[in-house]
Parts: sequence; structure tokens; C-alpha cells
Amino acid sequence: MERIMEKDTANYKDYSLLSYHHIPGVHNLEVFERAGGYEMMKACFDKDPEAIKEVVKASGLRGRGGAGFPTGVKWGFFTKDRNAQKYLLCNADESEPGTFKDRYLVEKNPHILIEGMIISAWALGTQKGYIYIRGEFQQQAVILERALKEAYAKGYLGKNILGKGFNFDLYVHRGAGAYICGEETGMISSLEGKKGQPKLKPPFPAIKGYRGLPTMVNNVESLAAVPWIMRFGADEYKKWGTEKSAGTKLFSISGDVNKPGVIEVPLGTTLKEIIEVHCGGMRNGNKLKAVVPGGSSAPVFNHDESYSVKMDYEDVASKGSMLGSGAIIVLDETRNIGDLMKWTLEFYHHESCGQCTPCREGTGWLESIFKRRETGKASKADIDTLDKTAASMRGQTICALADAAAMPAQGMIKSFRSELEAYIMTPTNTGKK
Amino acid sequence: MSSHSPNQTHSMGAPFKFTDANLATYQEYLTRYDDVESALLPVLHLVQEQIKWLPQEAIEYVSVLMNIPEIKIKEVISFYDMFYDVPVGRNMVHVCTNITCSMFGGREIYAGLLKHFDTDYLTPTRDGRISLQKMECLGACEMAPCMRINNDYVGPVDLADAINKLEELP
Amino acid sequence: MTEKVKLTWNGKQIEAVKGSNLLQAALDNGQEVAHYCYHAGLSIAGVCRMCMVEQDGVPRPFPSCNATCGEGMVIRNDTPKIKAAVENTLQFHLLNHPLDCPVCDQAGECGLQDYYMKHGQYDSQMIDKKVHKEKVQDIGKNVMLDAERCILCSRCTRFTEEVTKTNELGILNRGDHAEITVNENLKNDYAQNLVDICPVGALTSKDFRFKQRVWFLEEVYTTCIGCETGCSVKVSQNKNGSYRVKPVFDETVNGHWMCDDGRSIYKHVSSPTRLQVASENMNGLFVPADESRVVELVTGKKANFILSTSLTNEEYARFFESIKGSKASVALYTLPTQGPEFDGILRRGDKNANLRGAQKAFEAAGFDHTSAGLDKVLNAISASDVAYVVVPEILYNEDHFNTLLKKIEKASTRIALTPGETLSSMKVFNYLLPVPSFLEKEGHIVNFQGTQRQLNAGLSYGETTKDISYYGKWVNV
Amino acid sequence: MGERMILKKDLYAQHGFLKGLYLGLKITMVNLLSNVFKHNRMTLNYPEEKYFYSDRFKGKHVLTVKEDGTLRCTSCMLCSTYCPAQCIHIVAADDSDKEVEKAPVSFEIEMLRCVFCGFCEEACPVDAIRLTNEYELSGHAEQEWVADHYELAFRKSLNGGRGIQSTVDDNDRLKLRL
Repeated sequence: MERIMEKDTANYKDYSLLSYHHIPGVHNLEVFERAGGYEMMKACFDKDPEAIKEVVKASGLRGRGGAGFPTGVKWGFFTKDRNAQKYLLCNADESEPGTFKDRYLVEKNPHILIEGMIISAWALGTQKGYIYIRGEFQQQAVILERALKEAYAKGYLGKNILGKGFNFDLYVHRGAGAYICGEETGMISSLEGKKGQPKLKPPFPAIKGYRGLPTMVNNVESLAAVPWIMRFGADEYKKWGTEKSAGTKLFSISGDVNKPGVIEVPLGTTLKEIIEVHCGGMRNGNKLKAVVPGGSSAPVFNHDESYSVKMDYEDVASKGSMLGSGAIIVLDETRNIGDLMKWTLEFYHHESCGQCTPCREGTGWLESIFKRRETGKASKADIDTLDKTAASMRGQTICALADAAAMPAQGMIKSFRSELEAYIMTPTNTGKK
Repeated sequence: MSSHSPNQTHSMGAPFKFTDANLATYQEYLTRYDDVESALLPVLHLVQEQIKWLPQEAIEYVSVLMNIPEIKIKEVISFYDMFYDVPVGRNMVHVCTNITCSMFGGREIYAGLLKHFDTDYLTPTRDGRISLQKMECLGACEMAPCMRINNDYVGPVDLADAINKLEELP
Repeated sequence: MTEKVKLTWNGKQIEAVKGSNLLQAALDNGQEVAHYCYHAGLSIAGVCRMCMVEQDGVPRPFPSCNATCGEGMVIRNDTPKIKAAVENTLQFHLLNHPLDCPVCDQAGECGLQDYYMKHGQYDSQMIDKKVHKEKVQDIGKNVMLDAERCILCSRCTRFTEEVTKTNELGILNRGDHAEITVNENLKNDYAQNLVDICPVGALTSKDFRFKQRVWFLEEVYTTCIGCETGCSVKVSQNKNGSYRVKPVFDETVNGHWMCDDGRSIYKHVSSPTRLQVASENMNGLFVPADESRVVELVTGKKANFILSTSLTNEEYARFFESIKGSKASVALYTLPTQGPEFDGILRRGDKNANLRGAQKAFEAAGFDHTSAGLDKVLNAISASDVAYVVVPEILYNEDHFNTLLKKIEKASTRIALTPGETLSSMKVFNYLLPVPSFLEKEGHIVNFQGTQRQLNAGLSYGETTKDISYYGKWVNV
Repeated sequence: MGERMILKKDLYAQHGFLKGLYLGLKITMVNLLSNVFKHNRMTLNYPEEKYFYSDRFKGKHVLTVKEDGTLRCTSCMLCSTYCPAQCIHIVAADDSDKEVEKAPVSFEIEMLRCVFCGFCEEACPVDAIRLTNEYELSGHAEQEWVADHYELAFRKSLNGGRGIQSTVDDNDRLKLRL
């Protein structure tokens, strides 16, 4: 407790997002504030909103939800009319398989997100904000609600915040179990009380979003990084990471490693280091076979690629995959890629929203083709059909779900074709469920 | 998303009405949003808190209450995995069957639980205690294989653990 | 006011209104763009992914239905990339389609069939179990739903949401289990439009169901005479009869739609009870009679004509010309108002298709078209007179018409000039004389806006129908 | 008009008309004699003796039936569409079985108009109509030449009135419906 009273800022320099996580009870506003929380919010109210936007832009912070679009640039598209009705949405619907960083962040330290959102709201001039949290995270929603209540009681939210004449209301909105609501326009549809089907773009949400009004959607991690950036400046943030991928990133690591969990490392850290140093190496000392580097929609890396890749947006992309949400699933040599393929395809079949035809029919068919072995109709040519079908789904739909289903399928076929061929030619007796 | 013919509607055989407390909560929800429709998801969650699932009567009630066409509510219910328009048990158990959890036996646990409780997807056990639902990623891969018993995450579990935990449920 | 822009479509210069829909602009300029979900009368859904185009300077193909025309755009939809995309997307459309074209009424005018011939991948790779949905559902208002044939273009749900605002239809579930579902039953008065806008055979008409194959039918473009709105319609017919009425896009009057009442206006035209030849009342039974006997009967007697409001301007003119110089008195029978004056979409309570045209013709000929005029003529009828009644083609309120018939009973010779079938109340008449129905004559009517609407003649189902002026001439015999 | 035309001018020039007459009669005489003394005659004592044509013969139509004995025809009208003689008249109606959905209530072929081209057989997507090797078509009045679906499917000559069953493609189609 002593250390906290002294405003222990030692960790700030090691972490941006997890800098408070070692402090017990930091989910309480009081503890958080004693450790230096909400300071930046107060300081920012004296700054020009445009200046805040500039700092965020200069920091090179990229959207942490998966696409990696620079947050500052996205903010630049947003209307500058401060009187216009507009919304700030926090995307906490992390449903990409393998991802649990936002849950961890919100659970341990909801206030860092709230602080980040208030600063962002001030910068963007939004009067209302919603934290869209996935339905399964009921407990985390409760934690957030409690934190919001504390912030309201302190006058950090609501009307005329700290006497600055700025109004910002923030609410938690629970989803109800649909992967597609993690897509920003799907989330907006869901918030509007409809099916969470993505909307046609253009118009983009920054122009016409929730209820047809300008809406800014940012990931939890992006918003939570804002207070740190404001505290230490863009240059300090850029010291982390690579030239194009600045800052630190939360990685959710699961699978065959000794210590699965969330870590925060600068972008550009090698995957080898993440596995060997931060995650305590492979489970049972097994040999690594493959890694899913950015959630289930990212094509897999084989053994060699895994050990040579640096985890930043560019390097992962140059090796034919994507950093995505930073969900690393590690598979060791005992795992079968066929199973991974089956689970992945089942997932996308289940989660396709059913709006665009290529995705609606394609995701189901990919699964059927891959499961032909269950009905005894499999042939080696099926892998080609699968590859061709997956390729024909890409870039054809409103949102990226079809791509998300097609990319890992194509990736696995590229890297592990012979294994998949062997897999589909193995008959099963699981024809009936 | 329940896997029955969409034309079937399930009735609970009695009219539905929010409790006074929930009606107050509903009013509070309305203040959060700039239009009534946006409150639909929270309201449906609220109905499920009250009676666990969404019978036809509840759909009609919400439709009148919020002035949203019934079909729109049905669309929403059918779209989301966590809204049930079929009767479910007192306790909702979600078993994750996504990649990491499947790697560590999530599917076997789900199959084992179905067998142990002699039930099927969402169908409540005979004593009405438990409904099992196979879920895609619950977002807790570090505790794979994981389960969600009502609102609590548990994991890693094995089948014996899971059965023990579920047997303890009221 | 509207600013025109020039753009290039597949290398051809086309002109369009700035900011207008790109897909519509292409279609208006006669370009072929495959599409299912786009409908000019509905909002943009962008879900069928068939209308993809490439634009110079834009890295990814995009759906043309969600784009607007701008100056100097260079658009192509004939590149190999787009062709492959359309082929693949069509393959996905057909993946879970039941392929029951032999029993499907849409066959012959089906979007899937048409595009399959153009963009099909003719070797099927689909050997997997298809997703099955409910077939043969009667969802009310003469509409049949087959969820399996549906390609989920969402035109129908958008129609009930945006046009009728009745919200009966929705798409339940997600992924490939998504399925069009009706909440209870259809309850709007425009439900048959769903059949028209469905690009495949998912929504078919119960009225038309299995009656004919569409390739046996020819269309005659004409105007609906169901009410004073005067919607542009086309009637599908062949030598065996007429089978259905569909709306034709007309910006000034009905847009894309028509009401359900108008769908049945064709029924009397080729009905088996259609009056074919001049008939005589033999103790309540109408038997074919010689026309010359009628002429004999009416010669030298005072004629009283009671005209209906469903004749064309030209017919009125010819009729008044034919009785010129005679002492015949003429009155106009106006149909009573039915339902609300205007239902907010198209349908109007005033069911007189050509009231304005009739009034004008009456005034020009110096006759009184008011109800007072009608009463005057009716009261003046004496036992020695001949009363001719032109029976209204579409009769919503038979009771009202019967009260009129009551009043002509005092005339010794009562003759009906009827295009329609014989009503039970027609026993009042001594003779029935056939006149052409609205589908068998060319001419114009004037609708509620005062605009001229064209009637066109299709096939004739009445053997010896004669123009009304033919009978008018008898007054001078 | 009226111009003389001599085909085998050289023959005629050498032999006159007698040579031609002789050649013609020779063929007749050979056939006559061989028919009298040999027994491989082409003619049959019809109707006591009858020809049996191969199954490829295009004779009187048959409507095949399903395993349950109902007509296979779904009344898609493709046969009547393609029929060059326009002799097929089908009236369709709803079937109570949702799987069948559409079935003919009347199926008539005007035999006098039919040209036995076999297009109907080829157009049929469900193997519901075939041309058989029955060639005996006769009738007294016009009505007898209109074959209705009882005649076409269940006449005595077809398995004693039980009709010809067809299951072509059924397995393939049902397999996908499993």
C-alpha cells in the first residue's frame, strides 16, 4: 500500500496499458487515482482538442482491434463540428478466437479505459459513449458498470465535467453472443437494437454511424493507450516498437505453452521471444508445429516462419499473415492441422451473419467440403476445391468475415497441404452426431 | 441461435409482464439511449434475467412496450446465441468448443456432459436444472478448456470436474 | 435542375444524373448488370454481391448499387476479375438452391435461371448435403413462400418495412440457416408486389400458381381500371385466357407498385361465364338471341342510356356521336366510394376509373352527368321506353347497382350492355348485349390527377362484342 | 411442259423400250419365285403375327409411375413446350404432398397430331414420359385419339395396368436430400 501512496510510476515506463496492473485493487477509482489515474484526463481538459488529436496521430498508435488502421488518422475523418450530435463507441466485443486481452484489461483496470474514453471524447467532442462488451462478459460488464458509477460520482462523467462545460455520458451495452458484432458497423447495428449485420460502406461510421450520426468506434486497447500517450507524449510512445508499428501491444497467448495469458510487449518483439521468454516455452518441451499469429482469421505460420517472425504489423503481413488482434495460438507437434482447420471452418460457418451470399453460403460449404470424410465422399481434389472456393469468397462481401474464413483456410492449405490431404482421406465414424 | 424451425413459436402458457423493479430498470435503460430501439438488447437480457428465456408472450409484451414490430424482435432473438426462444434450464452452461479449448478437449467435455445429463443442445435436463450450450470462443483461452456456468468462467476443467461442478448447481 | 455527368461504362460513354445510383444509371443506359437485391423502389441492401464493378483508380471491386455517379468515372464490369467474381457469387447463390425448376412457377422469368445461362459454372462441385428449409408455406394474401428457393436478397423484408410499413416479414437465424419468415400472416393490401419483386421463386402467387407457364404468356400493357388512380399494369394472357396482372413502373402515377385489388381486374375478361353473344332472357335464363330481334324491338321507342364510368374517352365520344340528333336521354351511373379516400400508398376510395373523362364527354355533348341528372332520367322512364344500362366493368358494390336496376324496371325493354360476366341481378334485363372489356379496346381514360392513361387491346375473348356506338346507332333506325 | 424426257438415252438407243421392260420384270419375277418357293418372306400374317420393335422405337407414349403408383409427371410443361405438334395438354394443380408440390390433374395427348418425334421424352427432366414400342394405334372417333393419363399410364398393356415404374435419378436426387 505504501508504494501506491507514493504514486509509484516506475511501471509506466515498462508498460503503457498494464502499468497499473500490479497494484492491488486498482479497479477501484480511489486506488487508481492515488496511483496517478485520471490525472491526464484533468490535464487534457485544458488542452485544445485538436492538439490531442495531433498527439495521438503523431504517436503512430494503430487500431488494436485487428485492422491496424492508424487511430489518429481515423480521428481525422471525424467531424470537427463540436456541437453536432455524435458518438464514441468502445469495441469490447472481443470475439476473435484466441483473444482475451480486452477482457483482462477491463477486468483488472476498467478505469484506464474510462479515462482514455473521456480524453478521446473530449478530443472528438462526442457527448455520448457506449462500451459495447460481448454478452458472455457479464462479470466484466458489472465491473465496468461499477467503475462508471464511481466515475459519475466523482463528476468525471455526466453533465459539465469538472466544471469545464463538457458533457459526456458513458454507458455499458452488452452484446448477446455474435462474433460479427465485433465488426464496427455490425456493432453499430447491434447497438441500434437490430441484428448485428454489418452495414454497407460507404458511408463510413465516422460520417454516418449509430442512428445515422457520426460515430467513432475504437478498440479497448486503442482507447486505453490514449492516457499514456498524453502523459509521456508521442515521441516517448514511438520509442517502442518499429517505425511503422509504434508502441506496445497486448498479446493473448494460448495453446501449447507453459504460461498462457496476456502480455504487453513492444511491437516488433520476435514470436520466439514471446514464446520462450514470456510464456515459459513450449508445454512439455514439445516441438512447435504451427502458430496462429493474430486470431483464428490469420493464416497460420509453420515452425520456421514462427521462429523468424517479428510481431509487428508489417513483418507479420510480409510473411503472409496478419497481426490482427494479437491472439497467438501455439500448436505443438502433437496437434493435427486438420483439426485446426475443422474448428476454424466450423466457427466461421456458425458466425456468418447470413447477409452476403458468398459468405453465407461459402462458409457453410467450406465446412461441408472439409467434412466430406464423414460421409465417405472425400477425395484429394477436395483440397483444391476448398482452396478455390475460399479464394472466390475473398473481397466479395460487405465485411471481412468471408475473408477471415477464407484466409486461414488458404493459409493452412499452403503450409500444410499434405497433412490436410491425409486428414480428409481418413474416414471417420462420426457421420452422425 | 436456436436450431428449430423458425415458424414455430414457443409459448410459456401464461402472460408475461415485467416485475416492478425490472420496469424501473427498463425506464432507466431508456434514459441511456437516444432512441427506444437501441434499448432492445438490454431489455431482452432483462427478460431473460426474469424468466430465463423469451417466450412468445414476452416477445409480444416487449413489442407493445417498446413499439417495435414483433418480427424485428424475433430476428434479433434468432440472431444472437445468448437469446433463447426455447425453454431453457435454471442454469445456463456454456462450453467453449473453439480452437484452443478444443485443443484441450472442450468438445469431449461438451459431448461427455450431454451424455452424462442425457440431454441435447439447449434442451433442459429432465429436472429443469441445466441447459448446455456449445459456444464458440468464450474469450478465455488462457484457461482452456473453459466453461461458463451462469455468469462465471471456470477453467481449465476436465470432464469429471465439469460434472462435479454442474451437479452442485441448484 | 438535375446536373448530368458523363461516365464511361465498359468503354462506352453514358450519361447520368449526378449523384444518382450507378447501377440504375447503367441499367437505364441499356447496360447489363446482374443484380438481385437492388430494386429501384427500395433501399440499398448490397447483399447479393452480383453487381460488382471495377473503377479506375479504386483498388477493390465494389457493388455498383452502393455507388453514385460522378463526372468522369471509368467503370467496367466486363473484366476477367469481375466476370470470375460474378460466376463465383452465382455459384454460391445456387449452392443450397433446391433446383426444383420443374415445379416452380418462376421458371422462365427467374433471376437464377437467367444469370445461370449467362454466368453459370456448368460443372457442379456440390455433392454435399444441402441446407433445407420449409417449402410450400401459405403466408396469406395469396402469397406462397418457399424458403428453400430464397436467395435472401431481402427485397421482400425491405418492402414490408419501407413501403407498406407493416413489418410482417423478417429474416430469422444467421448464416446459411437464415430464412425468410412471416410473423403471423401477411396483412397488407399490397402483398402481391412481393411476388413481383422476388427475383426467384421463393414468393409466388397463389392465384397464378400452376395455372400457366410464363413462356406461354404474352403481355399487354394497359391501365388498371380498379379505381381512379389508374396504375400502369401489364396483363399476361394467351389464347386460353388472361392469367395475372402486374404493375409497370410509372414514375408519375404508381411508381413500382399496385394494390392487391387491381390484381383481379382481369378475371371477368376470359371467364367461362363471359357474355359472348347477344342473349335473351328466357324466364331467368339467358340464351343466345338474334340481334335483329333486338333491333326490331327498340325501333321507334325512346331510348334512355345509363352509362358507366369505365368507358374510354373515345368510346364516350363515339357514343355521343352515334346518338346525335335523337331524343335519347343519357345519364351517368357513378360507383359509390369504397373504403378510405386514399390509403396513403396508391389505392383510392373512388372506384370510377374514368369519371373525369366521362364528365368531360357529357358536358361536351350537353348532357347532365350528375346524380341529379341520373335521377331525372330514371324518373322520366315510362313503360314504353327502352332502358339501356352499360354495366360497370368492375363492380365492388353490387347492392348499390341493384338499387339502380330497381328503378329501370318500369321500362318495358331493358337492355344491358355488358363486358363482364352475368351477375345474378341481371335477370332484370330482357336482353344482354356484349361490349368489349377494357382489355379488348384501345383508348384513353383520365385518372385522378387529370392525366390521360392509355388502354391497350390484347387478345379478344368475346366473340361478337361491338363498340357501344354500334348500339347507340339503333336510336336512329 | 410436255417435253419428252428419256433418262437412259444410250440404253434406249441400243435396245428400244423392251430392254427396260425386261429388266423391270426380271426383279419382279425373282422376288415372286423366291417368295413362292422359299420361306423367308418379309410379309407377316398380321394381326395373327406381329412385329416386335426394339425399345428405341418411337411408338405410343407411356407415363411412368413412382414406386407408390402415382404419376411421376410433375407437370413442368416442358414436353408441351417443346412438342412441335403442340399435341400435349397438361393441367396442373397443387399436390397435397409438399415434397411433390405440383402434379397433373389432366394429361392429354392428341394422338392424331403427334408426330412421334420423341422430343417430349428428351425434354422431360424426371423420366415421366417415354415412347414405347407399341405401334398399334387405331380408333373410331376423334375422341378415341385423345389419350388421357389413365390411358397413357395405366393401360392394360403396361404391366397389366399397373404402369411402368421408373426410379431413374431418384437415388441421386434423394441422396442430396438426406
